[in-house]
Amino acid sequence: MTKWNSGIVLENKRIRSTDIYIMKVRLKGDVDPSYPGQFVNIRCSKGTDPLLRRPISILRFDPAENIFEIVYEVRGKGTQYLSLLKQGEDLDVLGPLGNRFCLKEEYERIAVVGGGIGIFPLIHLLESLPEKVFADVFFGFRDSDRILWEILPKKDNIKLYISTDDKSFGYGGFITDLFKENTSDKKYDAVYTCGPKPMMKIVAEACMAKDIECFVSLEERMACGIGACLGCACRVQTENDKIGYGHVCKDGPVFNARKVVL
Amino acid sequence: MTKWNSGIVLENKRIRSTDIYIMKVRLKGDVDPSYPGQFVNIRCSKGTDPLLRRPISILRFDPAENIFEIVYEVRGKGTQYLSLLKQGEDLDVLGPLGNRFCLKEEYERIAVVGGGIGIFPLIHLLESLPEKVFADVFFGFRDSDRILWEILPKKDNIKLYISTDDKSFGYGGFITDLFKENTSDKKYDAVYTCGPKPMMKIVAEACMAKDIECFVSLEERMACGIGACLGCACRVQTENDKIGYGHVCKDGPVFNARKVVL
Amino acid sequence: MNEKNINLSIDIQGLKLKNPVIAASGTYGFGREYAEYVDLNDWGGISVKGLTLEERIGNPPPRTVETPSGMLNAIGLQNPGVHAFIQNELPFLRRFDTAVIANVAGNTAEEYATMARILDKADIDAIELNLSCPNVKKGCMAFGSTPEGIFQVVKDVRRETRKPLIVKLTPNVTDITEPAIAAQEAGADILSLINTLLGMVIDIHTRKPVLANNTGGLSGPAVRPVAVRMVYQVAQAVSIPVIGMGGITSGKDAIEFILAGASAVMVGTWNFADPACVKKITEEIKAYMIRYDISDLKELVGKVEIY
Amino acid sequence: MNEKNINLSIDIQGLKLKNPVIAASGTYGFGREYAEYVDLNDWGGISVKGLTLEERIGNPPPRTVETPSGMLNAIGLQNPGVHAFIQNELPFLRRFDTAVIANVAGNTAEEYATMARILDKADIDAIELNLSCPNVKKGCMAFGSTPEGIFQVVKDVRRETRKPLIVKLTPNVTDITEPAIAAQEAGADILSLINTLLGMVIDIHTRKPVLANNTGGLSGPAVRPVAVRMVYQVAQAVSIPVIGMGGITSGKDAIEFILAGASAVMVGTWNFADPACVKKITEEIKAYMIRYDISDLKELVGKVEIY
Ligand SMILES: Cc1cc2nc3c(=O)[nH]c(=O)nc-3n(C[C@H](O)[C@H](O)[C@H](O)COP(=O)(O)OP(=O)(O)OC[C@H]3O[C@@H](n4cnc5c(N)ncnc54)[C@H](O)[C@@H]3O)c2cc1C
Ligand SMILES: Cc1cc2nc3c(=O)[nH]c(=O)nc-3n(C[C@H](O)[C@H](O)[C@H](O)COP(=O)(O)OP(=O)(O)OC[C@H]3O[C@@H](n4cnc5c(N)ncnc54)[C@H](O)[C@@H]3O)c2cc1C
Ligand SMILES: Cc1cc2nc3c(=O)[nH]c(=O)nc-3n(C[C@H](O)[C@H](O)[C@H](O)COP(=O)(O)O)c2cc1C
Ligand SMILES: Cc1cc2nc3c(=O)[nH]c(=O)nc-3n(C[C@H](O)[C@H](O)[C@H](O)COP(=O)(O)O)c2cc1C
Ligand code: FES
Ligand code: FES
Repeated sequence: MTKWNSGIVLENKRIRSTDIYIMKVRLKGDVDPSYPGQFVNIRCSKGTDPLLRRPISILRFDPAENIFEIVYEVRGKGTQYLSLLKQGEDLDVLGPLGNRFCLKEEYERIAVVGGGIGIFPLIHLLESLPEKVFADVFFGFRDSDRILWEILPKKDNIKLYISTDDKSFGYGGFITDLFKENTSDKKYDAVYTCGPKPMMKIVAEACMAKDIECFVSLEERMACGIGACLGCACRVQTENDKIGYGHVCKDGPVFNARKVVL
Repeated sequence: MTKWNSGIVLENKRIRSTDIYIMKVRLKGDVDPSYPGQFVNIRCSKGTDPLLRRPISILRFDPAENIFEIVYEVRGKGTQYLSLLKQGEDLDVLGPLGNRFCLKEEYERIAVVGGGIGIFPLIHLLESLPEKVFADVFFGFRDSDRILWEILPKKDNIKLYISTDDKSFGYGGFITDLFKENTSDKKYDAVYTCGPKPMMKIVAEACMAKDIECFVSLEERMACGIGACLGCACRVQTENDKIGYGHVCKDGPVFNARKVVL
Repeated sequence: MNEKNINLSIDIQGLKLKNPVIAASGTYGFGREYAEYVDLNDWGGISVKGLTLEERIGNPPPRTVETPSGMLNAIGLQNPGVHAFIQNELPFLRRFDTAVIANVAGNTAEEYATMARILDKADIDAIELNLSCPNVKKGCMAFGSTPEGIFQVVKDVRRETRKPLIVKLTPNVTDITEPAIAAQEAGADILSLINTLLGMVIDIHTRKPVLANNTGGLSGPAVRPVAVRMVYQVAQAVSIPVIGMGGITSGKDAIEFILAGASAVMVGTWNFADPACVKKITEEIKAYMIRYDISDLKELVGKVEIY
Repeated sequence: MNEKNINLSIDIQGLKLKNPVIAASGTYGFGREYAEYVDLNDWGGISVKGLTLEERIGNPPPRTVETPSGMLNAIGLQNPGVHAFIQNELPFLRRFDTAVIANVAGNTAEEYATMARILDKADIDAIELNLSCPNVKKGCMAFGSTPEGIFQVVKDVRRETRKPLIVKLTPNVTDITEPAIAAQEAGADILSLINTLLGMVIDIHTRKPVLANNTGGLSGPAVRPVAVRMVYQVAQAVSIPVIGMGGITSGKDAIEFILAGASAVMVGTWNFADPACVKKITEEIKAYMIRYDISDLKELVGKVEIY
C-alpha cells in the first residue's frame, strides 16, 4: 500500500449554478486508506503557473473501489484549473495527508460546526460516524443556493441546523449564534469545527468555557503539504506554556482547540 | 471592420496519429479580411505561463463566414494548450498580422517550396491562386505519416512533388534536391518558400542565380507580434548595402530573398 | 461612492496624468503600432522606446526568449534617434490625450545632457533617464549601478531641462535605496523602477545562449515580487514620488505597487499578452476604489501597513 | 553510448556525488518527510534544512505565498539546532546512499565557526554555509552581502573543519563575482548559488504584506534566468567548483546550469510541485547524454559557447 500519487477523473460536476464543484477520482495502484480530517494536495497546472499544489479536503473515500471525492469552490487559478478537468483526464494528487479527527470509542454525543468550505472535511466525519453516536450539526452558508443538499448527510443520528448569511434559508445570521442558542443546555463529548477562523475561535472558546473537548481543523497557505518546507505554521501552546509553531499539513489540519492559538 | 481579437473554436482535431492539429475558428465582430502569408498571434494560457502569444500562419480565411483555419504542430507548452481547446471555447487571437505573399497580376508560372510546418502559409497562397497561374509545388515532410493529404491542394493548375526525409514516400531526401532536379530547365516568374532556414537559403540562392524573384517567409521568436517590441529582428540589406534589421512580424513574415540575409 | 466621483488623476511634480497607468518604455514602440488595437487615449501616459542621440540598429537576433512567467530581451536600444523621434513620431502621439514621456539613454553623461537639451524644447511631458538598460555595452547600466555615476548624469541633465525629470533605476544592485537617494540629491523629480533583472537562457541543444547578446533583461510577472519590494524600499528612503513597475498585469497588481508607495505605474511586458490591458487595469482600479470608498487614488499611495 | 556506460558521478573537492542532483536546503526538511513519496537513494545528495547553533522556532505565519511561477518564503530558519540534528535526524538520513550536506546559518562569525567545529566531527559529507538567508534579522545575509563579511566568516570556519566547505551566495548583490572571489580566497572549496531574491507581496484587501515577515525570498522557475546568469558569471570568475540552483524543474534545466558552469545542481521549490522529480531529472540528463554521445557528465561542465 502506498501514498496516493495519481488518479483518473471519473466525474467533475458543477453543483447547480454555484461556483462549487464535486469531483470523483479513481486512484491508481494499491493505495493507503484515508480517514476523516485528511486532505489531498493537487497539482493544478501543466506548467509553472500556478506553481504550488492546492490542498483540498477529502469528502469521501471508498477503499473497495479506490475512489475518493472532493468538493471545491472556484476561487482562483488553481481551482479554476480543476473545474476544467474532464472525465478520463489524469489527476496528479498527493495524499492522504495530515492527521485525523479524533473520535473516541466512548463518545456518544458530539456537535459539528462548519462554515463555507469548512463543511467538507466534517461531512467525511459525519458519514463515518458509528450509529450509536448522536451529532448536532451546525452548518453556515452564504445563501440558500450554496446549501449543498446534495452532500448533506441524512441519517437518524444526525440533527441538522442551518444558517445563511443573507437570511435566505434557516436561521438568518451567524452559525455561531445558532450553535450557542441550541447548545447552552447541552454537554457534548466533543465538538468538531472547521471554517473561517473567527467562527472557530468562538466555537472553541464556548467549548473551553464548558470544558468540552473541541477539535478545530485549520487552513494555512501550504507549499509542500507533507511537513518538509515548514511553511504552514500555526501558533501552538508548547509544554512550558510558551508559543511555538505547529504545522497544519503534518501536525494538523486537526488540532485540539486547547493546544492551538486561534 | 477591425482587427481580430477573439473567436470561438468550431473544430480542433488531431490529424490522424500525428502531433499536428487543425483548428477552425469563428471570429467575433466585423473583422478585417486576411491574405496569404499573414499570421495570427494566439494567447496560449489563462495565467502567466506561457506568457507570450504564439504566432501561427493562417491556413484559410472565409470572409463570408468570418472563419479562419490554422494547422499547428504540438511542440511545447503553447501548442499543447491549443491542442486541448474544445469546441465552443473562446480563443484570444490577434490578427491578421504581417504582410502578404506578393503575387503579381502578370505571373503565369510559379514554384512553391515548403518544408515541415512551413507548408501552411503556402497552402493559403495555393488555394487563392488564380486559375491561369500554374504552380509547381515541392513539399518536404519528415515521414509519410506527416504528409497532410487532408489539406494538400488538388487543382489542375497545381503539380505536386513530395519528398520524405525517411524515404517512406515520394522522393527520399531533401526537398531542395527534388526542387533543383525538376526545375533546372524551368523559368518561373516567382518562387515562394517557407520552412527551415537552410532549406530557404538553398532555394533563394538557386533562384537568385537564375535571376528569379524569390519570396521567403521567415520565422523568428516574437513577443508582441505587431511591431512594437522590436524583438523579432532579422538581418536585412539596407539601401547603402549595409546590414540593418527588419522585423518579421511587421515588415514580414514575407521578404524578398534579395533583401534579407538568410 | 460611484464612478463619477472617482479621481484617478495625479500630478507628480508637474507630470500630469489623467490616470496612473503608463505604458513602459520599450514595450510600446511609439504608440503607433498599438493604435489599431487599443484606444491610446486610455493611457495616463506613454513612455516611448528608449531614444539615443543617434540612430541605433540594435542587437543581432535572437533578441527575446520566453522564461517562466517572464521573458528576456536584448533589443539593444534600436531606435531612430532623438531628432527623428521628434520629427516623425511625436506629432502622431500628440493627437491623443495622453502624457508623452521621452525615455533616453546615452553612452556618456554628455550625451544624456545633450538629449535633455534637445527634448527640453520638444512637446513632451517628461524625460525619463534610462540609467539601467542591461543590453548595451557602453553607458547606461554602467552609470546606473553606482550612486556616483547616477549623481553625475542626473546633475548634468538637470542643468539642461525644466521638464519633469524621471530617473529609472536598475534592480541589479545590492541596495536599491543608494542610487535612489543619489538621483534625488542630484535633482531628479521622480524615480521609476524597476528596469529588468539581468538574466541568461542557454539552449541545451546548440549549447549557446539563446540570445545573441548572451544575456538579456528579465521582465514580466516573474519579477513582480522583487519590484514591489524595491518600490517599497525606495518610497521609504526618498521624498520624491516613485513610479512603480515590473510584472503588472491587472488593477490588483497596480494597486499593490501603489500601496507599496508608487504614485503611478507602468505596464510593460503584459501588453504583449494582452494589448487591451490598459482599459481593464483602470477599470479594476476604479472598482477597487468604489468597493473601499476611496474617492482619490492619492489616498492609497504608500498605504501599506507593515507588520 | 548506452545507459550502462554513462558516468553521472562527480567528486567535487572531496564531496562525492553519485549523481549531480541534490535537494536544496530548506525545501527537503531532513529527508524524512519525503521518504514516503520518493526513494531517497535517488538523490546525489541532500542539503538539510538550515541549522543554527540553538533551536529556532522560526517566523510567525503566514510564511509562504505563491507568485507567478515562483513563491516567497520567510520560514525564518525554524530548526531543532545542530545538536538535535546530529542526534535525531542524521542517523535516519545515513541509512540512504546519498551525500548529506549540513546547511548552517549563524548570528555571528563565531557561531558559524562553532557549528563547523561540531559538524566536523559528525558523519556528514559537506558543510554548506548559508550566508544568504534573507528572512532573519541578524547575521546571515548581513554577512553575505559584502565581500568582507564573507571573507571573515569563511576564514573563521575554514580553521575549524576539513570537510568540503560550500559557501552559498545571495543573489541580492550588484556584482555576484565579488562575494564569490572573497569566499574562494578565504578557503571555500565549493560555491553554491543562488539563494532567494528578496521580494514582497501585498494583499490589497488587508493592505498588509502577505508574509508576517513583510518580505521573503523568491524562488522557483521565475528566478531561473537570473540564476543561470549568475552561475555563469561566477564560474568564469573563480577556479573552484560551483553548485547551481534556482528554478530547476527538469533535466533540461539542470543541463542549462551545468553548461553555464555548475558541477552539480540543487533542486528546491520544484520538489513541492513534483516530489518525484529527482528521478525524472536524472533520467532526462542521461537521455541527453546518450543523445549527444557524452559518457561523462564532467565533459559538459561550463561548456556553453558564448557569442
Ligand atoms: C487543509 C486544507 C483543506 C482545504 N479543503 C478545501 C476544500 O475541501 N474545498 C475547498 O474549496 N477549499 C479547500 N481549501 C482551500 C483551498 O486550498 C483554497 O481555496 C485554494 O488553494 C485556492 O486556490 P486558487 O488557486 O483557486 O486560488 P488562489 O488564487 O490561490 O487564491 C484565492 C484565495 O484563496 C486564498 N488561499 C490560497 N491558498 C490558500 C490556502 N492554502 N489556504 C487557504 N486559503 C488560501 C488566497 O489568499 C486567496 O484569497 C482547503 C485548504 C486547506 C489548507
Ligand atoms: C510567422 C510565424 C508563423 C508560424 N506558423 C506556424 C504554423 O502555421 N504552424 C505551426 O505549427 N507553427 C508555426 N509557427 C511556429 C510556432 O509559432 C512555434 O512552433 C510555437 O510558437 C511553439 O510554441 P510552444 O509553446 O508550443 O513551444 P515552445 O516550448 O515555446 O518551443 C518549442 C520549440 O519551438 C521554438 N520556438 C518557440 N517560439 C518560436 C517562434 N516564435 N518561432 C519559431 N520557433 C519558435 C523553440 O525554440 C523550441 O525549440 C510559426 C512561427 C512564426 C514566427
Ligand atoms: C522588449 C522590452 C524592451 C524594453 N526597452 C526599454 C527601453 O528602451 N528603455 C527602458 O527604460 N526600459 C526598457 N524596458 C524595460 C521596461 O520599460 C520595464 O522597466 C520592464 O520591462 C519591467 O516592467 P514589465 O515587467 O511590466 O515589463 C524594456 C522591456 C522590454 C520587455
Ligand atoms: C521554503 C524554503 C526554505 C528555504 N530554506 C533555506 C535554508 O534553510 N537554507 C538555505 O541555504 N536556503 C534555503 N532556501 C533556499 C533554497 O535552498 C534555494 O537556494 C532557493 O530556493 C532557490 O532554488 P529553487 O528555485 O530550486 O527553490 C529555502 C527555500 C525555500 C523555498
Ligand atoms: S506545507 Fe510544507 S510543512 Fe506544511
Ligand atoms: S514581435 Fe514585437 S516587433 Fe515583432
